[in-house]
Amino acid sequence: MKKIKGLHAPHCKNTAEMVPVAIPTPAVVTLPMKMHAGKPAIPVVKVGDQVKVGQLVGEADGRISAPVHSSVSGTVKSIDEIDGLIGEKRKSIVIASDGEQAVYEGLTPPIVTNLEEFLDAVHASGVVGLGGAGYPTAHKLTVKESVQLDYIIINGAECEPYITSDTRAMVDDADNVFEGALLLKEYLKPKKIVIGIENNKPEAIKEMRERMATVDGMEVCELPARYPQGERKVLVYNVTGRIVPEGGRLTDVGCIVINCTTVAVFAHYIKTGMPLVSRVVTVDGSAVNTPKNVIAPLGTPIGELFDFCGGLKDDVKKIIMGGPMMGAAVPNTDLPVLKITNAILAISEKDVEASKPTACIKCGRCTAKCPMRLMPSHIEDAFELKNIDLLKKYKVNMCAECSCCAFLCPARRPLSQVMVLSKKMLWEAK
Amino acid sequence: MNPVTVSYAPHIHNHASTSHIMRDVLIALSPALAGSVLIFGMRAAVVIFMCVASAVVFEWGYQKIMKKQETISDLSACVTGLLLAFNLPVDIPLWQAVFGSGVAIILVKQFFGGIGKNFANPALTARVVMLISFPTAMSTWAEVPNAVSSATPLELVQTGALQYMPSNLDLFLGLHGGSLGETSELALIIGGVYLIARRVITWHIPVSFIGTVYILTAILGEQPTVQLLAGGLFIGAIFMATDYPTSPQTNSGRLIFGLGCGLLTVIIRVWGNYPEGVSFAILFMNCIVPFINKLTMHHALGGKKA
Amino acid sequence: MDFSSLIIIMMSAVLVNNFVLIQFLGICPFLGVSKKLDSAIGMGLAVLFVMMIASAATWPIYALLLAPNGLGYLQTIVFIVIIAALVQLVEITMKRFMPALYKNLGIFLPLMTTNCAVFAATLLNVSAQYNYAEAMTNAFGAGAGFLLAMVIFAGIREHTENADPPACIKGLPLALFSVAILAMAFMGFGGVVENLFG
Amino acid sequence: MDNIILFAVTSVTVIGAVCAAMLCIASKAMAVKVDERIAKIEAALPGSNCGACGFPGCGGYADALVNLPGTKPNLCPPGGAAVAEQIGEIMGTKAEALERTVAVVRCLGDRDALQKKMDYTGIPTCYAAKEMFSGEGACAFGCLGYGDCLLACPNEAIHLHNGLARVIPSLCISCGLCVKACPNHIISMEKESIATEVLCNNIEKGAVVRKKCGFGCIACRKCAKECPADAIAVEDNLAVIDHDKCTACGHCAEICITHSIQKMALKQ
Amino acid sequence: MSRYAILIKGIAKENPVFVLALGLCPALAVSSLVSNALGMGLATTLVLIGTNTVISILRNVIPDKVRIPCYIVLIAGLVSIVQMLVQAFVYPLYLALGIFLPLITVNCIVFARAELFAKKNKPFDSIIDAIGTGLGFTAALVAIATVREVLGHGSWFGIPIPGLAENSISLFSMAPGGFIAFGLIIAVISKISKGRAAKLKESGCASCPSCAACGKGGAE
Repeated sequence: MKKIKGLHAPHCKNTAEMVPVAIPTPAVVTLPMKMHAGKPAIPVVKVGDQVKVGQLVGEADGRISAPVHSSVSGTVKSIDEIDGLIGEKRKSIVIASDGEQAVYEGLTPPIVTNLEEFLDAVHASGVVGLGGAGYPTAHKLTVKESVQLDYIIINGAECEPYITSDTRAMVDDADNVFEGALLLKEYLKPKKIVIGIENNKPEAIKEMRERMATVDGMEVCELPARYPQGERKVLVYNVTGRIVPEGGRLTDVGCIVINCTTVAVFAHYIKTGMPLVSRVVTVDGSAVNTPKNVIAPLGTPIGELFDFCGGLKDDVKKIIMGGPMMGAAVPNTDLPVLKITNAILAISEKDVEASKPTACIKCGRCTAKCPMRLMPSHIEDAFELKNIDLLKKYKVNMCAECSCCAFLCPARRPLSQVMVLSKKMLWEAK
Repeated sequence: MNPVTVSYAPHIHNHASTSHIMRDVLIALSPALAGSVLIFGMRAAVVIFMCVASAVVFEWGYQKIMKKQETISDLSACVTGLLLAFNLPVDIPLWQAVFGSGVAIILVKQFFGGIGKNFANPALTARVVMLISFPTAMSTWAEVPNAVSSATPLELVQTGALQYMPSNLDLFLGLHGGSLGETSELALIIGGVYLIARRVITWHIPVSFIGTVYILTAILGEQPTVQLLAGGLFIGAIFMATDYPTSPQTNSGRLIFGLGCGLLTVIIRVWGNYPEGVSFAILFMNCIVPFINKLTMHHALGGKKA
Repeated sequence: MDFSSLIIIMMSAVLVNNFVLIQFLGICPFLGVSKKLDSAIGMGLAVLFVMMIASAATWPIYALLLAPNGLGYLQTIVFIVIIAALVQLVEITMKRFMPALYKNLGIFLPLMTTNCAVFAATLLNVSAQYNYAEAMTNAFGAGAGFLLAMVIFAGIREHTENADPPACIKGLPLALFSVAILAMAFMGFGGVVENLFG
Repeated sequence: MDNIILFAVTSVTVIGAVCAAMLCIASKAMAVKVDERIAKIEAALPGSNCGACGFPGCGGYADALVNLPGTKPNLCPPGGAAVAEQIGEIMGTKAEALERTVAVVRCLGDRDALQKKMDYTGIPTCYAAKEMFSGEGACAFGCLGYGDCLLACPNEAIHLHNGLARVIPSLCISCGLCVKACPNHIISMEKESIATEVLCNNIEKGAVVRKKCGFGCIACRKCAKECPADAIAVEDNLAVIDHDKCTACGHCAEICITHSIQKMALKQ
Repeated sequence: MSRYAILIKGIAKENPVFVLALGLCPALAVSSLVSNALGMGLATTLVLIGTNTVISILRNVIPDKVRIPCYIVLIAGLVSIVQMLVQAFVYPLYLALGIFLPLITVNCIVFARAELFAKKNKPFDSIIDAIGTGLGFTAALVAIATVREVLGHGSWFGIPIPGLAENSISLFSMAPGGFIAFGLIIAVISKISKGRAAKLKESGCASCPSCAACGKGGAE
């Protein structure tokens, strides 16, 4: 089997050795009701209510949704619409912190004895795919009876440059990751649990190997440190050799891919009853004075994280939530830390690549390196002609949005944006 | 804080750019450049300079007049001019060389929208235009020191004057009549290896093109080694057929493309009126690239049949 | 009858003396209907088909009726009438019995009457003094050459569809330059047919 | 000589007659019924295939008129009343009068008026910028300024001025393609008789709007209070004019503090 | 419309070749030499005058339904006559034009004028229109031929031009050069007329007036 090789992106894992430090409690947190894929949560508090850390403030709307818990103790200031990651409006609960960080009294570890209770517990923990996708984990783990589950792949690849929050989870929180894996093994009964880690994280591999070696049917799979090893379909293909069909789910080929931090979070919840209220965020980039890994309550404005890391340099020109390959650039530092925010980056003016796109020279690099074997330059042509039939033919709907094409393009065509807009266009045409 | 930049991911790029690619091509062509000056003397340098300079001037002038974005800094005009010069005999009248550059840059490239939008290779089309326009000048070859006849080896093959045929080593080193840059296979292969090593081109087109010519001529009993080393096969296969916009984008397509080029080259060389078929072969294949692209479309990983 | 001479007639009509690219026949539909590959194929097939039946009908009339009676000068008027009638007949028949085919090809049929490629093919058959088999081969070759040029050209046009030429080049001039390059590519075949099959 | 001429004439005549007879018989025998009204209507339509009628091209509309009962004859905005009347004649129905409509860009926030919140680098179209925090301007409801409408316009009736799309009313052919092209939905088709219009779409609170744009409607309700015909209401922090009640006095445009209500002169 | 306007319209504003892009086949095929181009243009003009006159005279006689076949027969007949005239009086031209002489029959211009003008106008106006259109066609052919002969042969009307004759670019005397020369001229014209020509006529027969006559108004 020929593995998907991917491409060399700079690693820039500057913060890999840095143990996360907690930032001081922010004065105000903003908790969007939609920090995940699926339906937004429904607020269950009113303006003026007193809330404590871990208290439920947003109730999940069905199974393809996730509950939201308060990350601070304080008073609900307002429930308003604020900008989301691409500028869309999202209903959010704004809580003014009292600085006490009093823990909600009602938190007790859930009783987990069977699969159903396990899934309920995962759901109640508010955990979603923390690698960036934000898909509600409980629903991901709900597999049909008919599915023969062969593999659960724990995604510790963390192939994006800069980001080290997963690395730190596998090192500092190794016990929780391992316990989560054991829970998965116990209740979902896959034939095998594999944790895939890129070989540029020797410490994480060591920690995981030590623990995994003690259990049958668990192993660590070392991956080459090439982007995008952590893309779920790529991971499934490279680990198992199975190809996920178009429009299908991973479970169609007997696989589940789950982020390692996600695993640690629900393991922690089942042990202690504390839901997802804070997370490790890598703060890095050339315009950050002292890059760090920080533990931040959800909803903290990202500006406070930058301030905690020595503030921003004057020549900051770009602020990115997420990694440099797939993250979203945002216009200001008011946006809150979301469940899926694994990194925030600030880039100096000199490092922002302002070069204008030039004409496509049809070199075929995007086509050669697309992990999904799509033809981005053709898709761009079809997009410019607004030709829906061609877009369908070129399977733009299968694009994983890994941005490999745009990264490689010598003409700096905005290919990844084309992909996303083409998908939207296709979806609108239906 | 000043307004920050917002753009879509990715926020980093690798360092390749069009001008880097063109620079690599120029570097890869430099051994052949040195070779042509060594073999044909200073006049070769003059022709090359005229072609490159006029190509750049045409591109610059056109973009100024049409108020288009200036693209001479991407070096593609230099590459076109250099490749065109390599396809001309050393004694070509200079105005004809300039005319050729004009055809390449303006008619074939800019009229179709500039770099990347042309469907036919500019240098090659210009060569064909000149071949049709100036049949005498384009097939008058200067004496080369050490060579027995000024005719190109392929003309010798066509006319049956095989007693004048240079040795295979001379053919390989380029010590025989022919266009400026095409004679020295050694220099061209060095350039080709450099391009493949720098991943500017893949091996598919050169190998399938040259391989097809070799195998077919061997089958037809037409002196495969001479067919390989004489004429413009190597410059065509390594530098012309691999031109990005005018060749297929997938590796399987590139194999088919090379195969077709090889086949047509042999047909024209063996049976056609022209002694040299590489240019016509590549030009014809350029025209059917859209179909090769259609035929060799990638099948998406796990994609359903449409 | 010499089989190789038939092949020469056909191949040279396809490649060397291509109707559109070298002989300038049928330029209007060639430029007009080549924007989309599908319609180019339809048009090309329609030309091929009409050329065949037109040659099949006109050659005997010329050889059996006009030439023996010294009425060669009537060929222009007689041929065009026959072609016009045939095209109409084919259209009506197709509409009635092959509606699916009519949908694809039928719209191109009315253009055939004034298509100089079709008319020229019938005239050339006569002026070259071909026999019936040769005439039919020539018609097939000419039609196939038209189809080939049409299809390749449509491919090029789809390829250059989002090329960004200056306003005054857009459309017809750009198409003409593309044809010129295509025609040059075809010129490389000069001599091939005679030497290969002769 | 006579003989030859006679023979020539006879043969041409015979060939012609045979052909004609053949065609006559064929067309009779194999006639396929086509409603000739379709062809007639198609001839009457402008033939620009703009799709504003909601059918695929002029042919589609003609077909629908004949074969889909209930299709209105006045759906062709470029053709206007004249075409509607013609269609009505062909179909044997009476056409309703159709007042000409003109595209109106409901935004006044050009680069000078609108605060900038960021630099956008990416695909320079409104469609793309909409997905990236609604473009460079601070207001997420206004003109994005990349000219998607301009490209959609078949008659070059729209141009960009200082980052704001503007319609030249006399060139507008009422096809409505710009309305569909605008991702922020700030272009609407208005009857050409309207006297004033609120050229703002921002539904944020007045104070917020005031910070972002010099021409935004701040929902001060002055126009609603002073309108003599009571034709203006403020909904969702935005003034809305009811053109049925409007008496075209123009008072609202004169008193509007931020000048977001403007007088309109759309007639040709 | 004044008669002068009718005459001028055909030559300039509605030039059949450059603006309406009709009759491209002869315009490209017989334009390698100015003399051939002139001969072809005049022959076509003759046919145009003939058809326009006859059709205009008979415009109330020819039944509308079968007018197309009638035109075809009429044009073909006139072409045959012109063909014989050329053969008899200008034999070299007859040889040079070859098959393109009978092909005047299917020249869209002739159809277009019959259908669009002669059918609706008085004979005298029709003749003027035919002369105008014919001259426009001739002028276009001569223009293309001038470019092609000067560049391709280094001569004009057979007269060698010093300096060019020995440095000719023979591409222009061949098929590809014909396309290029024509393309360049159209580009220049549409540049001068600010895109009017290009707008009127995207390409080919899609807007050929005789296509309207043939029922489908273009294939796309």
